[in-house]
Amino acid sequence: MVDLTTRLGTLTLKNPVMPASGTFSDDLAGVFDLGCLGAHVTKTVTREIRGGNPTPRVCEVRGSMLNSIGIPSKGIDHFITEVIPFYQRYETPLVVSISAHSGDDFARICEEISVPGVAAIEVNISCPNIEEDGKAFAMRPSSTRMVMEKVRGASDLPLWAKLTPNTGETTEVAIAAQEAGADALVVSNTLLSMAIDIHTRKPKLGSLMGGLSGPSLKPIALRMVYQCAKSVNIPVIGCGGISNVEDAIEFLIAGASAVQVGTATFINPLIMPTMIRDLEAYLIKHGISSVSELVGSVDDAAALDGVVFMEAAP
Amino acid sequence: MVDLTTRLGTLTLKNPVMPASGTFSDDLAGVFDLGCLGAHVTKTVTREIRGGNPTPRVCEVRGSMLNSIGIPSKGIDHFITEVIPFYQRYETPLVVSISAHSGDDFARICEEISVPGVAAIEVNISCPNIEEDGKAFAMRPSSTRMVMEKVRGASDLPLWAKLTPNTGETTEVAIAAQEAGADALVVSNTLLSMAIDIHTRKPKLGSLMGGLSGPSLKPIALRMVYQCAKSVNIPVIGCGGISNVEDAIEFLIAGASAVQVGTATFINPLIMPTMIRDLEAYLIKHGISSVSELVGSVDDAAALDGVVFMEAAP
Amino acid sequence: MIANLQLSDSINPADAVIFEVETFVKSNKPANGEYRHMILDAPSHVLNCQPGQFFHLLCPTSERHQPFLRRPMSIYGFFPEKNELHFLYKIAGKGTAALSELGTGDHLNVVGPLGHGYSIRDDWRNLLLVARGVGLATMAPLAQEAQRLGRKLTAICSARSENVLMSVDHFRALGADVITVTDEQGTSSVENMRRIIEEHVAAGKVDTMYTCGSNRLLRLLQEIGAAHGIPGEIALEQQMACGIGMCHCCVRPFRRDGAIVHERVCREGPVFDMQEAMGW
Amino acid sequence: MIANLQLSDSINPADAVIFEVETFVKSNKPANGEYRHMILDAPSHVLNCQPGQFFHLLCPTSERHQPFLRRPMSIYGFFPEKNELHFLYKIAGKGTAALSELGTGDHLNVVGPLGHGYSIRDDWRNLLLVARGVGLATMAPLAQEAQRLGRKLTAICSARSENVLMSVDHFRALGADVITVTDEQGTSSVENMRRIIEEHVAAGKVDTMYTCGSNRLLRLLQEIGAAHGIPGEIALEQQMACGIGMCHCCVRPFRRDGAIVHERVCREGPVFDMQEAMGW
Ligand SMILES: Cc1cc2nc3c(=O)[nH]c(=O)nc-3n(C[C@H](O)[C@H](O)[C@H](O)COP(=O)(O)OP(=O)(O)OC[C@H]3O[C@@H](n4cnc5c(N)ncnc54)[C@H](O)[C@@H]3O)c2cc1C
Ligand SMILES: Cc1cc2nc3c(=O)[nH]c(=O)nc-3n(C[C@H](O)[C@H](O)[C@H](O)COP(=O)(O)OP(=O)(O)OC[C@H]3O[C@@H](n4cnc5c(N)ncnc54)[C@H](O)[C@@H]3O)c2cc1C
Ligand SMILES: Cc1cc2nc3c(=O)[nH]c(=O)nc-3n(C[C@H](O)[C@H](O)[C@H](O)COP(=O)(O)O)c2cc1C
Ligand SMILES: Cc1cc2nc3c(=O)[nH]c(=O)nc-3n(C[C@H](O)[C@H](O)[C@H](O)COP(=O)(O)O)c2cc1C
Ligand code: FES
Ligand code: FES
Repeated sequence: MVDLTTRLGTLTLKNPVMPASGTFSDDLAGVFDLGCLGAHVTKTVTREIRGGNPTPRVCEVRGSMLNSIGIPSKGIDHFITEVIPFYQRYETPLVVSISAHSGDDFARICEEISVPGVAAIEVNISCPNIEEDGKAFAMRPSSTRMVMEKVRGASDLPLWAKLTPNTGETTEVAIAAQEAGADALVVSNTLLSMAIDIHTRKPKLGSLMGGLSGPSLKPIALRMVYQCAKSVNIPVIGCGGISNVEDAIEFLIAGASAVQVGTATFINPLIMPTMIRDLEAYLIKHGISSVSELVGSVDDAAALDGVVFMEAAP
Repeated sequence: MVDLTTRLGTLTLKNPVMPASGTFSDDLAGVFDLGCLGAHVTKTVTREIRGGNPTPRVCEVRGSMLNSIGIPSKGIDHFITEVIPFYQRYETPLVVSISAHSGDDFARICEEISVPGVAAIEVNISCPNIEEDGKAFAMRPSSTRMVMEKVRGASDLPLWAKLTPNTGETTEVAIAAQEAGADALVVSNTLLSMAIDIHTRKPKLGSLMGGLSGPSLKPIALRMVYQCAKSVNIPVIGCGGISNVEDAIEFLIAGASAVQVGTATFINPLIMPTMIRDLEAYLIKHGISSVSELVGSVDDAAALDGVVFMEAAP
Repeated sequence: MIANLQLSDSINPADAVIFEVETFVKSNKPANGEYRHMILDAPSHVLNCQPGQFFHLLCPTSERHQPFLRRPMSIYGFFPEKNELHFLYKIAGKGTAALSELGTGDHLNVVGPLGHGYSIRDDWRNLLLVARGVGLATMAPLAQEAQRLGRKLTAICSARSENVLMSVDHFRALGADVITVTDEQGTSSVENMRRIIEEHVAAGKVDTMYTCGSNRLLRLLQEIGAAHGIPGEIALEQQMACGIGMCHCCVRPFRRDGAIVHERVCREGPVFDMQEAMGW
Repeated sequence: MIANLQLSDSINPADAVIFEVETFVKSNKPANGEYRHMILDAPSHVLNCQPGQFFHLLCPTSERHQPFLRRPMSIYGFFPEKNELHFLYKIAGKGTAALSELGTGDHLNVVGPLGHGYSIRDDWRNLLLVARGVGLATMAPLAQEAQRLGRKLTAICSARSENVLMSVDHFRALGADVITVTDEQGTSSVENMRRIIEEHVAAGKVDTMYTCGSNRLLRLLQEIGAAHGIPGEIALEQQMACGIGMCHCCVRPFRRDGAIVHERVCREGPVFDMQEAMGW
């Protein structure tokens, strides 16, 4: 038998496959037994009740999708009384994704959500920092550090910082998050994009722009995972376009200790359990005894000379 | 008849379709009459002779490609004596893409390349700034401004600044380029990405990382074109994943005054002349009398409220 | 460590209610000038459906069409006894164009049954069904269920012209009283429809009303329903990504208790209370 | 302003030497256990080819395979008089797998002819051709050209086993003297090949040597060529994007005038001077 477990700091997952925030809910329990997953990650929740963005909220681009769901939220009270209890029927660790518009609000929701039943908190810092210029916290090392320090002071639970591909400072942001006390990084969120209907000349999304997810994002997220894994010591969780077991393995080899699956579940609702089964089969077939043997095993020796140049510009 | 011409400052092109730098050469003259294009854009040239990156220099990702060609260059003398004369047989304006590793070197090549036969200079600022921390000039407004001011002082030819999607400061960089005297923006270059062969565990590119181009880049580049066109007054030339006339029209509607076609020519060497013919047919069919009627005609009124939020995070 | 056995248990646990399965095309033919009728061979355990539910189809990838997201499609008929799942569809864009290229024997991956269908309350003895275009698809299983429950059914079918009117024979065969109105004959105007429906209401033939899709019909039926206190339901459409309730892209606004609430068409719908629905 | 007429002139100008055209599959069948032979129906104006040139194929997109870039493939045969273009290929990954699924009548978009082929100098009367595996494909048109020019040809064909040895009959039919060596019989070792070739050299039967693909054979022939002052050419492979010379991804290093130069396999090659080529 092969060992599928993976360690994310103090947390050990029975396998490295979990859903990405916003692409998962208890509704999926109608399709398969959610107990098979490595972790459960909930849609980002805010303290206050929020409505979300205008429709259309999704559109298709070649081979991928854009979304501008926003963060509709029924608020933290509803979350604590309705959502958390649902997941108590599983032994699977529950990871709650949170967001806020200032460091103090982040600290507040982080503290309030640190209740029994929650195994870790994913800090979605890809949301605008309204105290500064409205750019997302995760765009800059300074604002990342500020938020992560505040949430670190507010909870003893493992804290995962979720990064954005919209920044030009991926490694700096990753290091800032680690230094501020993050226990893991989730790499990454969606990439700001746009599509226009050429017949109506209207944007295809109600909010004009939205985030790219799915296969098109994969090579970008993989590069970020590699950059982050090389520059921090905390575990990195890969996310972006992972659609089959080969993609998951590629992220593990690049340095991810676990993977999150988002858009692929929309296309193939059984993809996560299928991926877990295929990962086990892959390890057996290739005589690899554990997932940890894959993690970070990229053979980059020959190419390392090129890195400095390549990080600057392809 | 419809009017396909487009104006880029002092330059008027007979149609808005031109090749992207590095994906075009005189070799294509074996396939079709290059005289039909709106402009000719050469592969980036440096003053010194350079070798380029190790192979493999390209790889395929789902629905797109990565490249790490680098900038192999036979040097400026060879360029002036061999390359420029070839294009003199066409009336089509010749645009020369240049690069260097410091502001002064940029100024020097810009001055030296400002010779008869060159209609405009494309300043490829997606290359590392070795005087600072090695990040590409186009990553930051300050280094963009520095380079563009230097080249502006070195040539009276129209100067196009080519931006990078790797930055988190697209509009700031665009504004800096305009303020420093750029006559147009090319938006954009490739996006830093990576792919690993899961069987050998080796990076699929000899230089570890490379630039994503092709359809996956399109929604990102389109967003950048829209952002730039909204924030500057100089013309924007769209580039990124444009593969057919619908894509070209989408970029024009988003605010581009012309488009560059790169990767699509690899898949379909006749795509540029086909696109010009299809664009003419589209205008006729939809009763649009000129390309300029399309440029920037996006109907974004309903969505503008969402912009601030969306620019920060999708 | 996860054994294969456990995992296959988790893929099809005993309490699964939504399935992802491969089906095979039995036939896929034009129903008339605009619509196509596709019959799939589907395992009977996925055919435990409610009228008004839908499936989410992974339209095929070909050289000409590469749809990415799934496409929602109402169940036009489900027959567990013969393993048949029917759809009636119109070519709208690349997903449906790709569907139309499927030939007998080709496979098609479907997810479902999905969503919340029509209800037929015990005290609703006389049902009025008003539909136009491809919206009729979603009403066919409702008519069948009405027959099974022994309810009296009147169907007003609207279309551009007689020759694109569909399902009329189908409804008649199910014992429905069918009234057809067309643009061509000038009988499909709101005024004429209002007249016809008011007559039926006056005759006591309308305990409830069902409709789908058309904004114009929604407003008409809302007015009539409000005036006479007749309840009703409407099937709505919205662009979907997951189809299961996870992504929140498919919301629509509804009037409820004086406020506006947003509900997911794929999960709380696609069938909603007619008075709560808002025009668009 | 560009008139349609002008544009169609520019798409196929009189001086075009590289064409992008749709071809149709006449047949696409296994040649033996490992290789497949595909015959395309192609317009005769694209069949003005040189031995050693290649085409760049837009392998089809299907549900199972979505290759993005084109795939380079040596010309195995070109027959303008019957509009035929032949390829011999091995399934390596998704592009060639997609190719293998093409059936008679399917279309295939090809770009070519591309690259710089073999040369047969006037004073090269006795040609030696040494090839292994699918590399034989590129040598078939060379053998044919040799026959047309009335040159004497010896072909050493190497393979794993007799039953994957290809083109032997083809070469014989073209009047070549064919020697087969296989791993199975232990005759394909470098030592044995060296012995065979040296014998031919000693007998004055080698004015030039042609090979392709194998590093081991390259080194052997370089040694023999250097020792006896016999020129030679080799066909090389490298991953390609454009295939036309624009992207510079397909470079390989060559020794020339004491320095190392990089040349494009698609443009300066795929056939290069044997002594300049570098092992890999
Ligand atoms: C619950 C439900 C049931 C439906 N039942 C039927 C039916 O029985 N027969 C039928 O012909 N059509 C039905 N539709 C509409 C059908 O889903 C669309 O026509 C189809 O998705 C169009 O896809 P396309 O790729 O052909 O068109 P495109 O316009 O290329 O689609 C682009 C995108 O918009 C979405 N989209 C376009 N039109 C609609 C629409 N009307 N509703 C939702 N999403 C849309 C597509 O799913 C896709 O994501 C139903 C829609 C819903 C929501
Ligand atoms: C000039 C030339 C002539 C060739 N002639 C023949 C021939 O006659 N018969 C034959 O069977 N094969 C030939 N090849 C090799 C053939 O191009 C590859 O086998 C094919 O590209 C593999 O594609 P794939 O998608 O099946 O494999 P994958 O491994 O999935 O391909 C991935 C990528 O690598 C590239 N690649 C993989 N192997 C090679 C290779 N050996 N050379 C160049 N690129 C490669 C592919 O083009 C693609 O871009 C030739 C190659 C070149 C350069
Ligand atoms: C419909 C949708 C909703 C999302 N909502 C959230 C969210 O609420 N919080 C968050 O951190 N990320 C959210 N994401 C981003 C995903 O978690 C994930 O980072 C991204 O989609 C990339 O992964 P993928 O390509 O596997 O989908 C959302 C993505 C999608 C497609
Ligand atoms: C093989 C290759 C080489 C390139 N070389 C250059 C270059 O030398 N200079 C430059 O500014 N951009 C270069 N680019 C980027 C393209 O000009 C273009 O910005 C990018 O590919 C996006 O457009 P596309 O998706 O249409 O290819 C290169 C792109 C490719 C694929
Ligand atoms: S389509 Fe995802 S919630 Fe309805
Ligand atoms: S493949 Fe582009 S230069 Fe050779």
